[in-house]
Amino acid sequence: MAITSPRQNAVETEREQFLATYRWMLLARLSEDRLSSLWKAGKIVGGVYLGRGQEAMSASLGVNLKKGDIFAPLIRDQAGRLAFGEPLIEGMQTYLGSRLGPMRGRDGNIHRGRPREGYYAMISHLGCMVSAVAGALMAKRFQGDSDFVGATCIGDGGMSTGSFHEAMNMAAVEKLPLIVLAANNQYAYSTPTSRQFACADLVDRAIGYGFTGHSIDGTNLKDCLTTIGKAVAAARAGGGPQLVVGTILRLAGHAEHDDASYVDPIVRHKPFAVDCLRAAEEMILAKSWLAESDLATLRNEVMNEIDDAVSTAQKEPVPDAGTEDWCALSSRHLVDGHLA
Amino acid sequence: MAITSPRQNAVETEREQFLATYRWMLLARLSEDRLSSLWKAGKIVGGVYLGRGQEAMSASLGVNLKKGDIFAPLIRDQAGRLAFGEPLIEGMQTYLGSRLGPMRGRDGNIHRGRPREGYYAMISHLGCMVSAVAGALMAKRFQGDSDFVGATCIGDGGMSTGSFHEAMNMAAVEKLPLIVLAANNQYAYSTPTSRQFACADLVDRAIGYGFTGHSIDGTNLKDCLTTIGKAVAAARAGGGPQLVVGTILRLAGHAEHDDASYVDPIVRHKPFAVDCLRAAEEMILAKSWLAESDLATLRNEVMNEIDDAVSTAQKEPVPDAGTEDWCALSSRHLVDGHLA
Amino acid sequence: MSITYLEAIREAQAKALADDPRVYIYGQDVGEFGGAFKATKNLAKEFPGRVLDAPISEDAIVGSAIGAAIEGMRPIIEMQFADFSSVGFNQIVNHAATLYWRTEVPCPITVRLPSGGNLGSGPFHSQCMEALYAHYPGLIVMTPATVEDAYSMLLEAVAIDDPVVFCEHKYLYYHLKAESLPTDALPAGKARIARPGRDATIVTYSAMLHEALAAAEELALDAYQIEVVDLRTVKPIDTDTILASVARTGRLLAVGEAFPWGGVTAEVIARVVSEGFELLDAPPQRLNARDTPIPYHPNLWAAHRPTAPAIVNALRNLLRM
Amino acid sequence: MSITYLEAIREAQAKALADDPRVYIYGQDVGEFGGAFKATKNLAKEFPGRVLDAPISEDAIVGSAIGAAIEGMRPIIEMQFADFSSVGFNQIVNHAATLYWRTEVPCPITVRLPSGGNLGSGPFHSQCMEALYAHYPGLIVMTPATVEDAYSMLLEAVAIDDPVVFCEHKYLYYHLKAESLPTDALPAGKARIARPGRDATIVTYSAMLHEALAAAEELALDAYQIEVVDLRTVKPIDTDTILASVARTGRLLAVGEAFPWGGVTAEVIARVVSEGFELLDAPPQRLNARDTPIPYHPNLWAAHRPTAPAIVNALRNLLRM
Ligand SMILES: Cc1ncc(C[n+]2csc(CCOP(=O)(O)OP(=O)(O)O)c2C)c(N)n1
Ligand SMILES: Cc1ncc(C[n+]2csc(CCOP(=O)(O)OP(=O)(O)O)c2C)c(N)n1
Ligand SMILES: [Mg+2]
Ligand SMILES: [Mg+2]
Repeated sequence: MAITSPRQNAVETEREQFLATYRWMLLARLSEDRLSSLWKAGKIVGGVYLGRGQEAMSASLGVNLKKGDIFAPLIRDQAGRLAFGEPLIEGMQTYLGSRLGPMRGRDGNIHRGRPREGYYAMISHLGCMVSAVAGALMAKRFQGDSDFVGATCIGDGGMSTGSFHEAMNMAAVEKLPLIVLAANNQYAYSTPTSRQFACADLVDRAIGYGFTGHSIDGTNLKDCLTTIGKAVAAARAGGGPQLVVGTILRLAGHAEHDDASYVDPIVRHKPFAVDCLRAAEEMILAKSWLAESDLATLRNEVMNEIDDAVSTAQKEPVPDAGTEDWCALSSRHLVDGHLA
Repeated sequence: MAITSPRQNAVETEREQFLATYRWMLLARLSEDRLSSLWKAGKIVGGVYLGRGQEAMSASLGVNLKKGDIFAPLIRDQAGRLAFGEPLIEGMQTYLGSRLGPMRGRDGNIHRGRPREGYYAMISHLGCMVSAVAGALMAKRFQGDSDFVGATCIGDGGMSTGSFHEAMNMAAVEKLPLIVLAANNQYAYSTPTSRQFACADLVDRAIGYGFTGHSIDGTNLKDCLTTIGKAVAAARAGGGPQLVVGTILRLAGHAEHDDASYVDPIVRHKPFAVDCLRAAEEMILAKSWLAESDLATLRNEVMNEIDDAVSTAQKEPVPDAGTEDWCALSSRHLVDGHLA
Repeated sequence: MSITYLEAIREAQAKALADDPRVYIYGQDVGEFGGAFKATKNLAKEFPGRVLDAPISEDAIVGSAIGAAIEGMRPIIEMQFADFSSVGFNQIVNHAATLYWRTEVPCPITVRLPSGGNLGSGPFHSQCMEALYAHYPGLIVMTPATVEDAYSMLLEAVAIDDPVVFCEHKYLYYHLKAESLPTDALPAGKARIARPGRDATIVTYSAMLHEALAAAEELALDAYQIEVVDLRTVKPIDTDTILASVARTGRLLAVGEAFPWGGVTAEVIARVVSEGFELLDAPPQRLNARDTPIPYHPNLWAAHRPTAPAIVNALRNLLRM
Repeated sequence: MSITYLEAIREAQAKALADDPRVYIYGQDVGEFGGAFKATKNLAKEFPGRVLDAPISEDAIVGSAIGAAIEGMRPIIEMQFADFSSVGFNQIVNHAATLYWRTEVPCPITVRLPSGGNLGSGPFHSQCMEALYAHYPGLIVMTPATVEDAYSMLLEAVAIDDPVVFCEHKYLYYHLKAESLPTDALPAGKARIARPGRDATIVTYSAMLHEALAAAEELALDAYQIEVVDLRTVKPIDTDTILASVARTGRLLAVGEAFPWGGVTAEVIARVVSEGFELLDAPPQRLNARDTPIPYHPNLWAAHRPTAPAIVNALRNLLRM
C-alpha cells in the first residue's frame, strides 16, 4: 500500500488551498463582471466598484479568517467577502436594492455587511473601519475570548486619512490581533501615488506604528496566501498587529462610470499590472493541478451560481416607502414623534 | 596685532550662539516662573502651561528661524516664541487679558500669535497647526518666494492625532521646507508614552512620511542647536521636510493646577530628566564662556525685563463688553443682524 | 452628605461598572489620573482593566467604541472637552448614528461631552455642541441640568441601546450640589417643569436652567409667575410638555447657551408655533450666546452667554408684548 | 448656447483663476482628472500649477488652505462630496471660522461642498450640511439654487475676505440649464423672490427651490398665488425679505432638504415669529427630510426628501388653516 509522506501532504494541502482560493477569486471576478453588465444595462442605480486585479490579496485574507474573527472589507473586496462567507446572493441583493438583502435597500453596493456575524458594513469615509475593528478586538479581549483576529482592508489613498492613522496607533498601543491589508494599486480614484504619499514604500509605516510589516506581490496568489497566512497566524498567536502591503494595479476604473484613461500606459506594463486571476490559472496548469477542461468546468459551475443569484435577487421585492419602518433608533420610545 | 584663526572664529560664534540662546531660555524660564506665581496669586484666569525643561529645544528652533519664515509654536514654546521675536510683553498681556495684547482678551495664555508676521496663533485642537504651516509654505511657493522655511512643534501625544498625520503626509507629498519639532516629554497630560504609542522611537515615523528624521537630546543645548540648525538648513536648502524628535521630561505639571504626582519617580532620575537650563549653565561655566557673576548679572537683567513687562501689562485696560466689537466676520456687510 | 454634579457623574459610572460587566470607560487620562475633571476618580483602581487611558485620537476612540458595542460591550467614552469631539464628529454622526438604520444592529455607546463655558476657558474649551448632534438622525442627546439628572440620565444613557451624546456642563460640575442621589427619575425624553408659573414659559436646559430660575425668582418680586421647563433631553424634545406649558402661560422664551444660528431654541420655537400657534398671546422669543467664538476674558464671556439679568430683560420685554 | 449649473461652477472657477493670481484650487482628483463631477475640467491644463490633486486628507486640505489664506492666497477647496467634509469639519469651524475673531487676520477661503441627494447615492454621498456650518460663528454659508447664482455667488465667495462654505447641489449639476452666464447679480446675503404671490410664502433654497416652484405651479391651477423666496445664503439669512413676503401673504412654509431637527427651516420660522408674529394669519409650517439617514434605494429616497407633491400637500393644509 502507498504511504503518503508529510512532504506529499504538504503539497496536497498547498494545492487544495490554492484551488479553493482560486475559486473564490473566480467567483468574485465573474460576479463583478456581471455587476458591470447589469450597471451598463441600467439595472443598477448608483456606483459599481470592482476589485478586479485585487482578488488574490482579498481572497487570501478571507480564506485565512474563520468564524469568530472580525472582518471589515472595503471597496475592492468582493473576493474576500465571499471567502469570508458572504453568500453570493447578498452582494447581488445589495446592488439590486432587494428588500430581502442585508441592507434592505437602505444602503447599496459595497456598503454592506452583517455585523452580528463579525462581517462589518463599511461607511464611505475611508479609514473609519480600522478603529471599529480595533474596538471589536478590545471587546473580545474584555470578554475573555481567545483564538481570534480582526482584519480590515485599505488602499494607498485611505492610508492618508487621519482616521486610519489614529486607529493604527491605537491598535498598536493595545497590541491587538489586527491584520490590515493595504492594496497599493497605484491610484486613488485618478490620483497617482506620487500625489498621495512620499515614502519609498507604504510598508515603511509599519515600524512607526509598531506593526509588523509584510510586503506581498498582489499578482501572485501563492505569495499572497503564504504571507497573509503568516501575518494572520502571527496575530492569532499574540504577535500583535500586522500590516501587509500588496503592490498591484487597479484593473478597472474607480467605478464603472470611470474609464481610467488617466492610467499611465507605462504603468499598465509593469509587473504589478499582471492579472492575478490569469496568473493563478497559469500556475494551476503549470503545476498540472487541474487541466484546461477542469478550469472550463469550474468556470461554468461558477457562472451558473451567478446566474441563479442574479435571477433570484432580481425577482425579490424592492423597498416600499409606505411600509418602510422609518426609524433610525432601536429604542422606539425615544423616537421624536414631532419630526415625523 | 593678533590674528584670529577660522578655528577661533568658529569657537567664537559657537559661544555667541550658545549664550544668546541660553538667554532666551532663561527669559522663558523666569517669565514662566512669574506666570506661575501670578496664577497661584489668582491674578490669571484659566490655565497656565509651562515649557519648563523644553527651553533648549524650543529656543534652538526659534533662533534658527528668521524674518519671512513661518512659526506655529504650541503649548510649551515660550522660549521659541521669544527667540522667534515675540516681545515678552505679549505673553504677559495675553495671560493677563490685556485689551492691548495681540489677542485683546478674546483668547488667552498660549493661544496667541501674530499671523501677519508669520507667527501663528494655535487653536487647541492638537495637530491642526501643521497643515496650516504647510499651506503657508505652499503659498510662498506660489508667490515665488525663496529662502524660507516653516516650523511647528508637537508633543508625543499630539502625534497620535489624525490631523497631524494628514499634514505630515501632505507636506512630504509637496516636498515643503517644513521643520516639525517633536518633544517626547514622556507624558501627554497624565498619559505615559506606553499608552500613547507603540513604536520604539517616534523618529521612526519620519521614514513612513518621507521626512528626514533627526534625534536630539533635549536636555543638551549644544546638541539641540547643532541638530535643529542642520534640520532647518536642510529644509531651507530644498532638502524637504524634517522631523526632529527630542527626548525630554516635562518638568512641570500639564498646567499649573496639576502637581504631576503621576510621574514615575524612576523617570525623574533618567538622563532625559536633566534640567536643560542648569545643564547649559554648567557648560557655560565649564567652558568659562561666562563667570558665575556674569550669570548672576544676566539673571538680574532678565528679572528686570520681566518685572517691567508684568507691571506694564497689569496696568493695561482689560476688555469691556460694552465697547467690544462683537463681530466674527471681517466683511461687516455680511454680518447677520438678526443674531445680535 | 452632599454630592456635586461632578460626583454624581462619577457615581453613575461607578454604578454602571459595578452593575454591568459590559461597561468600560475609555478616554484621555481617565485611568489612574481619574480624568481632566476627575469624573472617573478611583474608578481605574476599583474596576481594574475597565477604565483605560486613550491616545489623543478622538476619531479612533469613538470608532473603537462602535466596534466594541457591536460585539456586545457598553462603552462610555469621555471626551476631554466637548470641543474636541469635533475631531470625533464623523464617527459619531456617520458611523454610530447610522449603524442601526443600515444593519439592524444597535450601537449602545455613551459619549460624554464636558460642555459649556467656564471662567477663562476661551474659544476651544467652552462649546455647547448639542445642536450639531441633535441635527443628525440616530442619536439621543441628553443635557442634564441637575445633580439628580446627571446621575440618573447617565445611568439611563448607558442602558439605552442607541448612541447617546451626553452633554454634561462643566460650570455645574462644582457649582451644583444636592443632598443625595436620586432613587427614581423621569425617563429620558421627558421634560420637567422646574418651576410652575402662569405668566410666561421659559424653555431651557443644562446650565441655563439655573440662570432661568434666578431670573424667574427676580420677576417673582414683581409678582410675575414664570414657568420654567427643563428639557433634559434635546433629542428627542418633549414637545407635549412644552405645548402644555405654553397653553398655561401664552408666552414663550427659549434660552440656550449655544451659538444663536439654529440650535435648540429655534427648534423649540418652530415646534411651538407650528403645533401650538393659537396658544400664544405674544411672539415667542429666544436668547442664545452671541454669534462669535467664546471669549477668554471673564468680562467678555459674561456678556457672550445668556445670564439671569439678560433673561430678566428678555422676560420683561416678552411680558410687555 | 446653454450652460448647466455644473458648467457655471467650472466657469466661475476659470474666471477666478484668470482674474486673480491669488486663487488656486486644491482637492481630491481636481487636477488633470477635472474632479469627480468634472467641476474643474481642463482647469489644470489652462492654469498650470494652480489646480492641485490632494491626498485623501480633508483635515489637512482645509488646514493648508487656512495657512495659504493667511499668506495672501485665495484657495478654493473642493470636497469630493459634502459628506466627507465631516472629517474636515474641525478645521473649518474651529480654525478658519475663528481666525479673524482671534487674530484680526481674515481667512478668505472657499470650501465647495457638492451637496444633497441624487439617485442611488445613499447615506454618505447625499448630505446637506449647511445647518452645521451656519451654526458656527465666523462662516458664510451659500446655497445657490440657480445656474446664475452658482456662477455669481461662487465668484463672490472667492472675493469675500471671510471663509465661505459653498453648498452646491449635485442634483442641479446636470438637471439645471440656463441660456447664458449672468453679468450682474444680487449680492450675497440678499434673498430673491423667485415667484411672486399673495396667498402663502414658501421660504426655501438650493434644490428645494425647484420642488417649491413646481408646487406653486400646481396650486396656480387652483388659482392660488404662492410666493417663493430663494434664500441664496443661509448664513446670513435675509430676514427682512422674508418678513416682507410674509407681510404680503400671511402664511409661511419653510422647506429644506436637510435633516428635520434644527436647520434652516427652524431658524427661518423662529425669526419670523419672533419679529413678525402679527404678520401671520396661520401657524408657520416646515417641511424637511425624514429623521433617518438618507436611503440608497430610489423608492425610499423619493419619500425621504421633500418633493413637489409633498410641498403641495403641505401648502394645501397651510392654506386651509
Ligand atoms: C474621507 C474620504 N474622503 C474622500 C472619499 C471619496 N473616495 C472614495 S474612494 C476614493 C479613492 C480611494 O483610493 P484608495 O484608498 O487608494 O482605494 P482604491 O479605490 O484604490 O481601492 C475616494 C477619494 C472617501 N470615501 N472618504
Ligand atoms: C484633539 C485634542 N484632543 C485633546 C486635547 C486636550 N489636550 C490638551 S494638551 C493634551 C496633552 C498633550 O500631550 P503632548 O502632545 O504630549 O504635549 P505636552 O503637553 O506633553 O507638551 C491634551 C490631551 C486637545 N488639545 N486636542
Ligand atoms: Mg488605490
Ligand atoms: Mg508630551
